[in-house]
Amino acid sequence: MTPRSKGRATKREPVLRDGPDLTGSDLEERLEKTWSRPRGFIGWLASVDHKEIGRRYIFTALGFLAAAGLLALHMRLQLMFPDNDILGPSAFNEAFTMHGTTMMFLFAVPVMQGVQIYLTPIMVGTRAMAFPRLTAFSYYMYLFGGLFLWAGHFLHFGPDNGWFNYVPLSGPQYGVGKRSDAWAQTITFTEVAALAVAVTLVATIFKQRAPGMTLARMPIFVWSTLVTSLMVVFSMPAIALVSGLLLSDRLVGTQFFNPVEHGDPLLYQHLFWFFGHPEVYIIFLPATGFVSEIVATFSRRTIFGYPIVVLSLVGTGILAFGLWVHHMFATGLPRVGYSFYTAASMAVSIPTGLQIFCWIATIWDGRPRLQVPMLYVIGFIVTFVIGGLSGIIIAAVPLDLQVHDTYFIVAHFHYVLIGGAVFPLLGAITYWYPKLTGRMMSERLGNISFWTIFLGFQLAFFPMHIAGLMGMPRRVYTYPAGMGLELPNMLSSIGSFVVALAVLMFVVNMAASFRRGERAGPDPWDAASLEWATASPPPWYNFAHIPAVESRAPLWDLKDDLPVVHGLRVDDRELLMTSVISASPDVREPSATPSIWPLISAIAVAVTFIGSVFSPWALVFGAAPVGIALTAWFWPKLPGPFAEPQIT
Amino acid sequence: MRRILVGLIAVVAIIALVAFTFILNRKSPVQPTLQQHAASAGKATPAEAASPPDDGNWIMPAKDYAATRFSGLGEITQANVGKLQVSFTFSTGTTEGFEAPPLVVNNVMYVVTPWPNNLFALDLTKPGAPPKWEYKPNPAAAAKGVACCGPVNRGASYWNGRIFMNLLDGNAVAVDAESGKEVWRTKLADIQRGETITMAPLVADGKVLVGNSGGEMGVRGWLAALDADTGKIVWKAYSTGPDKDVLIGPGYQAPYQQDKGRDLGVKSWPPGYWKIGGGTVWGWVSYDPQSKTIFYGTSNPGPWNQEQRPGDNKFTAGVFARDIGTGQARWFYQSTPHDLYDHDDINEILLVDYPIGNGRRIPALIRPSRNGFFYVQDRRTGRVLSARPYGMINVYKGVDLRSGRLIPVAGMEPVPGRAVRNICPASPGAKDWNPSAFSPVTGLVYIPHLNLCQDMGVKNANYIAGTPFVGADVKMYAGPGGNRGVLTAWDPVAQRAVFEIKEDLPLWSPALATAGGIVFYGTMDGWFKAIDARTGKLLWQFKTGSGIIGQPISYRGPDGHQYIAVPSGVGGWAGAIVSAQLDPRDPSGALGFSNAVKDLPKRVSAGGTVYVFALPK
Amino acid sequence: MSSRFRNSIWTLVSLALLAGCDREKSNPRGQPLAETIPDTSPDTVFPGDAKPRPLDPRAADYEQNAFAIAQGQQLFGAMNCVGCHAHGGGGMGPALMDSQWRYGGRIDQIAQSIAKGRPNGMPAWEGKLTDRQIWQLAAFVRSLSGQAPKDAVAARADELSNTPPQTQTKREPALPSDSAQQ
Amino acid sequence: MTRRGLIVCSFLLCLAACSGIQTPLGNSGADDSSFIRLFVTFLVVCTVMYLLVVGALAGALANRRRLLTVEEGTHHESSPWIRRALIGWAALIVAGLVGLTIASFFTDRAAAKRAMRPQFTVKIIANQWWWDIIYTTPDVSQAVHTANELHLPVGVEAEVSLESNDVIHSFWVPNLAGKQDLIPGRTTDIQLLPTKTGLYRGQCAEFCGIQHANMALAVQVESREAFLRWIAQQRRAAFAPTTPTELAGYHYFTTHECSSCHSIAGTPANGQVGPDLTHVASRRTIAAGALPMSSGNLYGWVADPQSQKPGNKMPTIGLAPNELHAVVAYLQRLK
Repeated sequence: MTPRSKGRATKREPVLRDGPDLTGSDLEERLEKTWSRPRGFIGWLASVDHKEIGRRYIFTALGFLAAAGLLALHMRLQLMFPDNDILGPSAFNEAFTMHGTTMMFLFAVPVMQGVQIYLTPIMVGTRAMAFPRLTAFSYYMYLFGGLFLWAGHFLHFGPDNGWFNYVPLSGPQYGVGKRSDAWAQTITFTEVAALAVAVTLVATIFKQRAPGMTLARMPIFVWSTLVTSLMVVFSMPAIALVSGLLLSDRLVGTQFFNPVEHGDPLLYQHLFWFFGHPEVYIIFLPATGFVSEIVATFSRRTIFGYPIVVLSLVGTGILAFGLWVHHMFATGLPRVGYSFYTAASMAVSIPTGLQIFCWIATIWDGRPRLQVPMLYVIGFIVTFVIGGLSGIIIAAVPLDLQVHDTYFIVAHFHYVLIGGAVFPLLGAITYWYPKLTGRMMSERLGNISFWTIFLGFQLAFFPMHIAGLMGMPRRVYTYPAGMGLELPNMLSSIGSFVVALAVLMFVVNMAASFRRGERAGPDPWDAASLEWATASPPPWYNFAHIPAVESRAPLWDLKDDLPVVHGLRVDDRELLMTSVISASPDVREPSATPSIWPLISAIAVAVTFIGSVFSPWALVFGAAPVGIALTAWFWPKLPGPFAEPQIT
Repeated sequence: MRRILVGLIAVVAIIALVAFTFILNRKSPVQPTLQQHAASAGKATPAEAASPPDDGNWIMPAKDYAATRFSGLGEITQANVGKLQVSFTFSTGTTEGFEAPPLVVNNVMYVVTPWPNNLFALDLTKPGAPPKWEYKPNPAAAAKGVACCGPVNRGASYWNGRIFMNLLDGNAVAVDAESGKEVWRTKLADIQRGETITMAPLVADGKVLVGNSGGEMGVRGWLAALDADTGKIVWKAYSTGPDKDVLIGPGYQAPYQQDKGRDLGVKSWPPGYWKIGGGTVWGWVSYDPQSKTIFYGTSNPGPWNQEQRPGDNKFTAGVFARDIGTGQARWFYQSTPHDLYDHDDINEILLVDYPIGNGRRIPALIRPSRNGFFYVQDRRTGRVLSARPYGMINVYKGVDLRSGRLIPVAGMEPVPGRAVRNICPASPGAKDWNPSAFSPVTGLVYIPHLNLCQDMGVKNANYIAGTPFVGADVKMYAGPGGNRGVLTAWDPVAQRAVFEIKEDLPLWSPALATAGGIVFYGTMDGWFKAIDARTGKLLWQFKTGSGIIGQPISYRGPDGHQYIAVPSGVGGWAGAIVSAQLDPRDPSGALGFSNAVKDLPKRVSAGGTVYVFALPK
Repeated sequence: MSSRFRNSIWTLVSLALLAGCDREKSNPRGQPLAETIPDTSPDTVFPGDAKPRPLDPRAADYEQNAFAIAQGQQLFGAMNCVGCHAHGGGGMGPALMDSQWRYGGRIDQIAQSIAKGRPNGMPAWEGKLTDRQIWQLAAFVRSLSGQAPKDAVAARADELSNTPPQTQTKREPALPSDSAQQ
Repeated sequence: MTRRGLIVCSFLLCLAACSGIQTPLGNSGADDSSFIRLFVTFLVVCTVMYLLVVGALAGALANRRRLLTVEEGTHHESSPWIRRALIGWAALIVAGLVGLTIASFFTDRAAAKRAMRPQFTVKIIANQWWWDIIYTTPDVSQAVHTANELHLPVGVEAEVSLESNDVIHSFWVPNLAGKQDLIPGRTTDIQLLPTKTGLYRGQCAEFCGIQHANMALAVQVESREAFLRWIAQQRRAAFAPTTPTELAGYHYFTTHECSSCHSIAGTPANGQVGPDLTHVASRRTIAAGALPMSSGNLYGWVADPQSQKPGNKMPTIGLAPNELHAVVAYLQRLK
């Protein structure tokens, strides 16, 4: 806190700026000092650097992926043979609920947001997220939510009514004990985290793009981040409302879902699935972003039909909000109304179809190099389209009435989620691994793990189509012999272990390459977007000078003489704000410094949330520490003496 | 001029003579019979044979077979009722719901208490009416566990030197009026199946008519006639089952198509449900000596969850006319087919000669039913002459006089999984068991009744013999206007209310009308009130020790003066929250009544005392 | 952050969470088949300063177990207890949500009242319900007067709303017989 | 490609020959036949589209030129015909989807139109983990109350009204028709028009708690005469016990735990909590399809239901051996 001037003008030290006269190592040392964070454990906890928080999101999400994966293997063991007794009914029910909840809320959305947090600032050419402390806070909320759910699982009050937790089974009478409360409160945690990240991403993309990067020159991945974040902002409140209503029904005896007091179990389903369907697109659209980037780089040309791909992203984002009732075709709502949702569910596949055409057209007119990321893209196209087409099949009411809640649906959503999101994610990790660590992942091990996961996946999940058509419902801990379900389940179980092996290989590849991977310079793939203009791994401040952009493929067009902007302060954290449409420089904005208060606020909010599951008084007594922590977090920093802005 | 004077004097003399005789007559016991007096004024009059002139005694709860509850004594009038004072009191030592009226026969007062159903004889000739003898029947205590609406007793009857009464554990007893010795005791009902007996027996034509209670316990209802001398069962008529059980034979002529058919007692039930279908007889029986016919109502069908028993559920919630000798049914009219809200039809039935225009009169019966309609029916055939609501009703549109069928309002039937709100009248009905009084002087029926509505949710009821078989959650609350009780003076000829007195608490006490133009009734917080029979103005009231849910009576004491006696002891279904110390925090207590009388425990406490009033000497 | 401080935080957190761990144990097999109802005596005078029988050790796994209380709640409706006792307020039968107990308010005394019946009309359910069901019913009856832990009871049932939510019900004052033996 | 070919043809093979007792490919009901026709239509269209996509991808990968270095103008304009191919592709997708939507709409309408003329009604009430079945008839005293086994006359349109006593379940007999949820507080319905006689199996398809997996029901489609014979037999009161063991079983059943939950028409046992056992021995399965009906299974089930179907509502009573024999003997008498 610089001392206030006491009446007479003190001599102001000159404000240091990066400019033509301050370049090279001298500039980088000063920027390093300004943008680095305090050492030690407290410093680590207080970090607000988007790269650090991005990495934490990704590692935590992969941790939860592994945990939920183990549950999946345990379930497949139980379902390998009819009338098996490896997992009892209550243990199996808890296993598939934890698997579903963890995969959807603790892995899929957070990992995509983690990658977005890491890449967006360096792809749009800025030094930090718009709200760095809010990003840090969101990670801790996500972490505490995940820990609370899994603590519940290990302490026998994990949820066991399915990842959707329908009422009245999860209601106060049939949802015994604290299981459904743990589920609902976990949702509150993860939805607060996801909303916080979405808000910071939208602000960063709109206001902090490098000068010259108009909306039409933004990388496709940044477009997918923007659309996904806006979908999070519009869909998460629905699940927040429904988990809040469920908690108040269960804890203080309100009557929202009590059919006798004219509450309605279908109100729960409408609210849940209004969030539920956009949720799966929130997971899928970032994957299309990865695919577009990888296809462009490995085909040595920009994406074919840029405006079509962008409009498809926006189209998918909007249409996703109009078709949630296809999850409720069997609940006895008016039949003619259902056909509207059939049409809407069919329509949402048109934008994706166009995107796929554009990717194939890009490969057609490019010179594709079949390296590991490109293999994952091809695996994605082959697998995801099967899932998309089975999606069209279940969009039709007469077909869905037969296959709804059977293993055909399990096959469908694993094709579109693993095929559609996990394959591009693995490709993206291989693609951006050098940028994160400065080392290349092994190409040979990458190839083997790709083919293993691709074939293992088909072996594991294609027979589920057949099991579904042979009449096997979802979420059954066992099935009788003699219904023809033995072979498909056996194949699925074997396939699931092959997939597990492949994931293990991928993780080994990541770990080994961290030390012994081949060194990668700033741009190992000779790609086009801005993140390859800075070092690998990027320094604290990302760019010595904020780059300027004049086309969609800056690095390909101006390989060595990338224009830059001068004038940002060096002695304090400052960002360049640019206008929303044309990204022309607008104003310079100070950026928040590292602080421990987001963590303390997260702890206070977590204690309040977890306490409120056991007694509503926790909301009252928890409010005070939360208030104090937030006040300290937002305590204003007195601005230092200002020199006039100098843009050279 | 003198001739005019003489004429004048003659005229004056005649007038004086006439006036003198008239005044003399007024005091003389033999007055012009009220029937001729009222008949000329186009009013309904009690059935001649069933309502002998008052002899100063009170030998049965209804006063007479026509159930008028009208006392012919006229000493207490609007003028002097204000000076009524306590003559003596008698404490029974019990604190359950005290519904039985004391009987007075030849200067002895017989007091019947709720459980343990003791019988006291008080010698009225001695000052303070000390007890002559006490009869302790010791009924089984476990009977209290299956008595749905409090271990109450609605009274005894005197006939031919004996007192006949029922015990809660299903026994009927005869006690010698002089010595208090038990003459005979017959076991009729089995508490292991949930059966109890709470009704007051009717003794007529040498037979004692007794019915069972337990509509909420999945009991099969019946009415039995015992021989007054030996206590043996002469005949027994069930309310459900095949025609031979229901004693329906060739003599049966149902007034409407809905009640015609063979074995309706089986066909109108899902398989096996008629055996646990209710239709108990725990209310009031009237008797017409002329046609030797008894009239009584049957209770609600079981369980309360209507979806579990589709069909009309014959012969529940309706009125039977039977021959007293053989029990053969003459006719049956079902007031509430397929009852939805526990609207029993056991209320009192008043036998009257009803004017139907141009001076013709027909033998009819009039009755304020629990479903809220005041029925006027031809006694001989059961056809409904008119049925108009005397309380607030929003669940029935009316009674279709052509088919006799009650028209329910669609959408108000409770189905499992979805509660129905604002059902008026509530389950205890527009008026529960507490009988009204009919005054031939004013021609009005004084109906002490309720103004309650309720929310109701039903679910599958599980039948285990001896346990409740209800399957419904109910919460009652005050009806429109906020008052929970009403005393309505109803003109049965014009079929409209002449005046209404709003009472804050539900009115659970029967009424008494007297020739002196006074109507007596009591409130649940203990006020014993006397009102003017014509205008309803409150003339006198007295605060008794506990709530009044019992029948006030009027008798001529040994000194020739008129005495009024009233039992005071809150309880029954409405007062259970006090007599059984229920917890007001649970609105569904006492089958939903707790919610309507949450304030009662703070306003009154339990008790069991008879108060006798008279004019100061 | 000294390691000692970090370890204590970790133990404290796990202890707090462990407390809830057997609240949910839904052990469908139940105790060994030879389940019995103890013949404990109601609250009365024990002459010659004889001690009343101590509380049965099995009481704890019923009284605090959310599964047992939920099963008890369903049995309370299915076996027609609601017909006499309503939702704790009483009717034909006495109120169960207040602190007045004629035959003892301890869980084993309630279990005996259910099994053996009581003279004023409480039916004897021995032979009509298994002992485990009787223990579950007794656990639910205890929760009606707020004796069960707040995180093991249901706030309401899917029926017409009646008593205030059990998660908010004040714990009725413990009676001498309760406190003496627990 | 061979791997893919193998999978596709095994799938088609199964399609044709499948005759499982619980499969949407069973083709034993009018709705199910229309499902199969529509499903094959969708399958053909989707396979064609899939082959187009994979073909285009393979083509794109085949003609790649291995120029690793970046020459000038790497992001050159694409060949002109691709732009026209894009428009063609978009038109193809839209046309395909519109066609499929219309096909689905007409299939749905046909089913709904046929559903307007049901000949008889059945009421099914779902409970946690078994099915309560009531054949409601205009004459209420002729209603038939059974559980876990549905008999239907072939060729007769049956209107099944669905209610639930506790949580959401889903009634699904795939061989006959699609599924329909049973939701507390609502009454939903489904129309079944069986076209082939035979024994089928239905199952709950909406997660409903610990024993969701063992909540099945047997569905017997038979000729009209056989159906009427079955209904008449179900309407009779339970057979009286004959041998002393059966009499002892009758006595135990009606005076002990069993009658608190179960009912047997014609006996004092009238419990409504568990399934109606009046003709339990005539049923094909025990415990909602968990066990096939046999003397051994009956012994196992009555002795210790918690080990056969853990967590279900039937308690383990701990019967003495003689009581067990008596009760099982009596139950087997209830044909």
